[in-house]
Amino acid sequence: MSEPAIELKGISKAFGPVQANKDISIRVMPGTIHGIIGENGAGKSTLMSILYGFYKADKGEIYIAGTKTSIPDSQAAIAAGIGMVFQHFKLVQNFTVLENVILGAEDGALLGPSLTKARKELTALAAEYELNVDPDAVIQDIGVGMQQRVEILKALYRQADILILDEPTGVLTPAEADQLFRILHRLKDEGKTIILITHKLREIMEATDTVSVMRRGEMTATVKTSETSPEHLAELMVGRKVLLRVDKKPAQPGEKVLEVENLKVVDSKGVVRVKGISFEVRAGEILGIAGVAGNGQSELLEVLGGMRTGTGTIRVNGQEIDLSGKHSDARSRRERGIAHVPEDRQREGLIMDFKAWENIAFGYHDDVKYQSGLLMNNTAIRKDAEGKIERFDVRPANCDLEAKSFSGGNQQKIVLAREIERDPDLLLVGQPTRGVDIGAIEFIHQQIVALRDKGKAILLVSVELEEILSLSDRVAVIFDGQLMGERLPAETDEKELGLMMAGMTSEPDGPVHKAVEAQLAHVHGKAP
Amino acid sequence: DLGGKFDKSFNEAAYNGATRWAEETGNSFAEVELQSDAQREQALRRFAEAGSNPIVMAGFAFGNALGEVAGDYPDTSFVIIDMVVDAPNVRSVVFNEHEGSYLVGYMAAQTSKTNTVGFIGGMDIPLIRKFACGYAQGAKAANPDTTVISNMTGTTGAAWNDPVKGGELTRAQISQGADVVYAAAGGTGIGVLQTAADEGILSIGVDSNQNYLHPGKVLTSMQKRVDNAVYNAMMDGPGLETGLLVMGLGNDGVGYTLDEHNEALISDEMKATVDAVAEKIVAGEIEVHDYMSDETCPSLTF
Amino acid sequence: MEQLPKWADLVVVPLVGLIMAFVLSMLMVLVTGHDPIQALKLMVSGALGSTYGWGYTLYYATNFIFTGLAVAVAFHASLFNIGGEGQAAIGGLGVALVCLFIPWPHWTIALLAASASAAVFGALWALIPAYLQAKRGSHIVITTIMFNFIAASLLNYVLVNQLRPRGSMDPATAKFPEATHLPSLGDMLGAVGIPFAKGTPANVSLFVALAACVFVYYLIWRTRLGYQLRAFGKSQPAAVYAGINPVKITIITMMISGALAGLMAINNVMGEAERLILGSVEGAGFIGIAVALMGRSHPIGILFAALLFGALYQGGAELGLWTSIPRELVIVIQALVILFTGALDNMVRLMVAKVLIRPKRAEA
Amino acid sequence: MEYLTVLQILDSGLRLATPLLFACLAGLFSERAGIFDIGLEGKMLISAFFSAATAFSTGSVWLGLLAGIASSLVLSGIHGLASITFRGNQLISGVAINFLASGLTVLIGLSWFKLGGQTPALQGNARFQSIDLPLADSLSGVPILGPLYSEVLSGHTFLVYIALLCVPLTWYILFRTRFGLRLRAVGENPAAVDTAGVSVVGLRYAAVAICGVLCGLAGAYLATGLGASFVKEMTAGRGFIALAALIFAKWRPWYALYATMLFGLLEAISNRYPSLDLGIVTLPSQFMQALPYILTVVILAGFVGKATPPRAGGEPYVKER
Ligand SMILES: Nc1ncnc2c1ncn2[C@@H]1O[C@H](COP(=O)(O)OP(=O)(O)OP(=O)(O)O)[C@@H](O)[C@H]1O
Ligand SMILES: Nc1ncnc2c1ncn2[C@@H]1O[C@H](COP(=O)(O)OP(=O)(O)OP(=O)(O)O)[C@@H](O)[C@H]1O
Ligand SMILES: [Mg+2]
Ligand SMILES: [Mg+2]
Repeated sequence: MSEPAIELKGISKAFGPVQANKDISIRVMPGTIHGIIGENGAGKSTLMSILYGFYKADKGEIYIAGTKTSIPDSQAAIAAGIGMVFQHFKLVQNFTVLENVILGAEDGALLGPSLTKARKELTALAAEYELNVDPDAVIQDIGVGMQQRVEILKALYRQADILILDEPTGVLTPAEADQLFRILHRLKDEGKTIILITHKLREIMEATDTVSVMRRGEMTATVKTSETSPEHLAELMVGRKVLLRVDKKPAQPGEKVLEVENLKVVDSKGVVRVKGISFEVRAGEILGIAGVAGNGQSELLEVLGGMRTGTGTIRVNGQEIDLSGKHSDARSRRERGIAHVPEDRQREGLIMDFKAWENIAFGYHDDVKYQSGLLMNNTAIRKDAEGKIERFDVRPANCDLEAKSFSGGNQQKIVLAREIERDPDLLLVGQPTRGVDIGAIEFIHQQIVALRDKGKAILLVSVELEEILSLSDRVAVIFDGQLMGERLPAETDEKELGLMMAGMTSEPDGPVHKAVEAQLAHVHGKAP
Repeated sequence: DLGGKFDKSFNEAAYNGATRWAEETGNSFAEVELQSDAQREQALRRFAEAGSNPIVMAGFAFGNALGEVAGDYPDTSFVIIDMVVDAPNVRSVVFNEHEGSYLVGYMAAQTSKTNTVGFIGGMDIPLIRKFACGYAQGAKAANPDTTVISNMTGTTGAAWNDPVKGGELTRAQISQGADVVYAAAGGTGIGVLQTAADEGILSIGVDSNQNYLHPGKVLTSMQKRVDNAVYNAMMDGPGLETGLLVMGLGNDGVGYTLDEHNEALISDEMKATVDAVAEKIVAGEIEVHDYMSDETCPSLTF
Repeated sequence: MEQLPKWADLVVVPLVGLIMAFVLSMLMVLVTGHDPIQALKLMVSGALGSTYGWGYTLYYATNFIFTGLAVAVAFHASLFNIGGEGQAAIGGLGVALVCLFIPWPHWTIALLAASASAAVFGALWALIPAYLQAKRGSHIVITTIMFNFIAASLLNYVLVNQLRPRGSMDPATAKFPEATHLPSLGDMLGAVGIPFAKGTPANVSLFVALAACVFVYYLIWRTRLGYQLRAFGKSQPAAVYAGINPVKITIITMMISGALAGLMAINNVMGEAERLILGSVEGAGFIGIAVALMGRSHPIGILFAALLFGALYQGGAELGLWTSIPRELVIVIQALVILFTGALDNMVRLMVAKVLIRPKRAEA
Repeated sequence: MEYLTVLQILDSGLRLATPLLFACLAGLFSERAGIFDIGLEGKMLISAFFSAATAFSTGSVWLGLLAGIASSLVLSGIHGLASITFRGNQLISGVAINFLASGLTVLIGLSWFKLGGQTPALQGNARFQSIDLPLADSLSGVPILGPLYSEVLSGHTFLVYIALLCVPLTWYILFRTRFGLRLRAVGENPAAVDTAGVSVVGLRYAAVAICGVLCGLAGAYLATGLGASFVKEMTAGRGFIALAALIFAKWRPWYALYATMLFGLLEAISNRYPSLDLGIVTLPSQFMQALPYILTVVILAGFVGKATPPRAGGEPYVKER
């Protein structure tokens, strides 16, 4: 048995009081895909950041291909043939793909030659690994999927033979994810070693050879993927049994709560994002909107939530609401009984520098029960917050921590606690479980279903087909700002939805459907 | 004044007066430069309490503070320059800058080949208008079809310390034909005289004798004998006679300077005519209009 | 970096920084050939050693509290208001007009009216930059800088051509009528039997300034407006999500900021000079930036920073009066204080941490 | 107004714009790397002093120039130490530097020259002489363009042409070199630079140093190019105007040229027309003096609109909290 490509011995790392990594040892064999799972805040990103020289370990040794290597900074890591795709991409937003790729790996003081050389290599690499990117596209104009490919290209361009990916699929659509894994397998076949951090057990099972589990900063287990099961992993991770499937009674749809007619949205650049769509959501049901990110679902949510203006008619409980006038802001929406869990919790849903209890009042700061005369009644807010944080089992259950020092999962719980406990008639939810660990996912899903069962209407937007299928009572697919049709979860499957998301309408078992299967088969690289 | 001493003109003159007295008499004097308006009254009181006598202050801005303080220290004699404060123990020294400026304006117009002369003031305030107005009158008197270009440097304190802008204003005036410029702008004036010298035109200094700054390039200086005022005050010492003291051409309070640095520039007949004009002014045959008298100027608009 | 106990962070670190700044300054005094010990004594005793010194220290501090608060309020909405200088100057105009042209029966009413007018004038002077920032995205830093210059020109014109009494050399308004003269700290404390030097400029406005501190504290941390303002300052997209109107917040914040800066005029114009002179703000607007930054945009911090600068001003004045040490030395001292307690505070913190935490480690 | 007046105004505008241009480009380098700098004023001032002082005592303007740059570099060093190494507040550091400069210059000036903080006037080789571009006279005959060349372009001091050269140079460095790429990146997203294996600290210090050099040139130009001595506070707020110009220019080199030229021209115009007689009313001198600033606001609001600074600007780069 050969030398491990990477061996970490007794790595420890503390951030002030937080012990992020405790005496962690791990061996990663060359030419394998090694998965790492763990709850939010378990220490996965930290460990990998140490391996990549982004953070400095307090204790511990790193061996690369058997030889002890010190990695004081990323430069050393790159020299050691390590490449990393961070959870939060490290790209320069207003640079082109090409510029981002050569940054730090330029040859020569002048850019010209580097760029021409890079362009060639890039096209070569792109062809070799199906990493199609437009070298001249500017990062802030391209989707996360392509941004991620850029990150991978960055690593490959630096001749990395060890590739670390931190939650790569958190922001990808199924199709994109499939493509990513195809690429990873190809890289593996090339003999490269891959470390994959993810919250999705399915990916672990499908893609990895070995999997390590982390908990509270410690490495609790390392097992062969072939010798384990999702349920077992989940248990190792969370320390208790986890329901991986949402169990929910069939819905009893009631009155129409939300009626959308011919809604159009034009963004600030003048691009039409939503092209006249119509649908309705009834009390006591969850309508899931599936779609590839960037097809208008975000804008749809934002208009409903009062974050941008649009045209058309929207009725809530039969009453029309203002789409562009002075009552089209988020405040008036809330007054109409609409609660909104935004797609980007860190940028929109929370003020990261505010204490947890302050964030509980966020958006509802006008609420009379938070006021006492001219001032805000902080004690009341705090009391309210403590209750919500306790009921939603936010960890650590400390109102006085700033939002930014909670893990993504717990940040999300804070937002949900705030919005759901408002007991709204209509709940708008965007990407409820992005980047959140399975323990939290289970909890969040339960909360959403519970709200439905209280007879509330819920509009769910997610790029996670699994999530859509398991939560929704009806599924609508959005493509290029238009609804491609509606399905009942029972009567459809990921294949069909995947196709609709790609813009192909299809009646079950029609000719299109066949074509689809063929194509999907091809996509998965196995014969039909 | 807030302009700070060593502005090569006003405050420097005052300071020199004091030092001259100190050197000659071997006595010592306390002096202070101020940073804030609130410190004027403070300084006066502190010096008075410390028994300084007399207390001399240079600059109209002291007027108000002195008004407050003078009464409280009847045994201390105060001397204020450029301002009239009516109190039994105050000597108010005012200069007839308009007369001095008239003379240099006269000389400027005589020297000018382009019949265009310039004036550059620090800030548009009454005192500076007084300078400008006298200057313009003199120029017109020497040659009725002289054009007088007038600029003010700025509206913030920086206006008194901006030689660069002074230089540009000078160039702007040159481009309009001016070949003699008169600067009454503190530190800014340094830039004016410099640029004038560089561009090969003549300049006129102010307050102190600034001829030496650019020998042969400075036509003359409108000297305002602040130094004398201070010197005399200190000489007279405690119990000096108070009341209004007007320093004009008559008592050498103001005048133009002639020394080795500019004698080449001033021909004898020119000197003769100018001195004659001076005589007339002293004799009252020529009445130089004082801007402050009615806040109008016959030969210049602000 | 090591975690310091809160008390150390709040007390020890600034103190050490202050000491370092003074040590350096005194070295400079030594170099320029004066006696540093004497200079230090003179400064400290001159500023804090007597009620007379306090009378001046507090006067300057009052100015800096107002301008410091002005900058701080804007900072909380992540707006950088460099316009305090101009807003305070225009505030002075507001005070002058009210005091000169309306006959007031008693200073109390006059003070109320003057404060209102100063605040309104200051706020209006901040309104245009605020509006342009909110509506047109014109950068507030440029516009406020420009408005400082414009204010200077405006006052120069008004004072020389309009408000100046005929025949006066001084580009300043006439003296305000007796009824508008504010009682000085000396008078007030004297009235209640506390001996305090008369004839010092500190006056009742000091209490207005303190009230302003309390007001700002409540505004920022206890009111709905403050909540929205801080949220907006932290994240604009989030503010929109929460239904906070960016335009409204920007304009209101800047107007409050301008009003605070304008209020300074009741101290220097109405309280001290009792007339409006040219350049009456004397850079207090810019000191306000340093004060706000050093006070970490918190009223308490600003209070202390303002006192510090007030003391430096007064101490500096004493130096000027009794030694031949040039007044510029005081500016250098101010610079070093800002540097060590403001910009290099982390360096100081590190040093303190080494001293404080090492021994603890040893014990453990 | 006739052509010659236009030429004179352009000429004067160019001179007035030069120090602004230097300072503006200085700020550009610093802020493009994510380090805000409101200490431009102070750096200009200290360089103005030391260039004048050294030029006077050595009689060589070149040594003066070096001394000016060196002094400005020292202040840059302090700014770097505070805002890069110790992750302090960049605004505070800038304010401190301005105070430091305005105090030190006079303090040192007093003890060296006993002239109240001024330096003696510079003569001959102690100051920059104006350079006549080739063919200036012979071409001046050519209608329109001739005078434009000989009057406006020709006859400035060495530093004016350096300033003008700095614009394309800055553009080239920023957008055509590896250093420039990294510089811009570190101002937008330091983490990206760090993970790409490049030192954030090194880059930022380099940027701050360049800023120092350019401020040094600006100050030296004031004292030894335009003027011929140091006068206390002689920068007269130009550092802040440069800052405004930088934002105006949206942190771009060529725009920086246009913005500073605009400021220069506006000032030149208000110098040329101390008060305007519009027949009905004469605009007072104070109005004309405010005009450049009023117009700036108008133009900014009317045509320039929103300017987004470098994303990472102003915040120290902290990985671990
Ligand atoms: N830069 C940092 N500064 C301070 N504390 C940090 C930092 N990064 C992580 N931590 C702390 O270290 C712990 C581990 O964080 P880490 O990012 O490794 O978790 P993770 O396993 O990647 O979580 P997730 O699954 O959400 O990505 C967390 O509790 C967090 O509070
Ligand atoms: N600079 C930091 N300071 C303090 N805590 C941090 C910092 N960076 C990350 N953390 C914490 O580390 C943990 C994991 O960090 P990470 O960046 O992986 O976020 P996350 O938990 O994955 O959430 P998300 O999935 O939304 O990114 C979280 O608790 C996060 O708050
Ligand atoms: Mg992570
Ligand atoms: Mg995560």
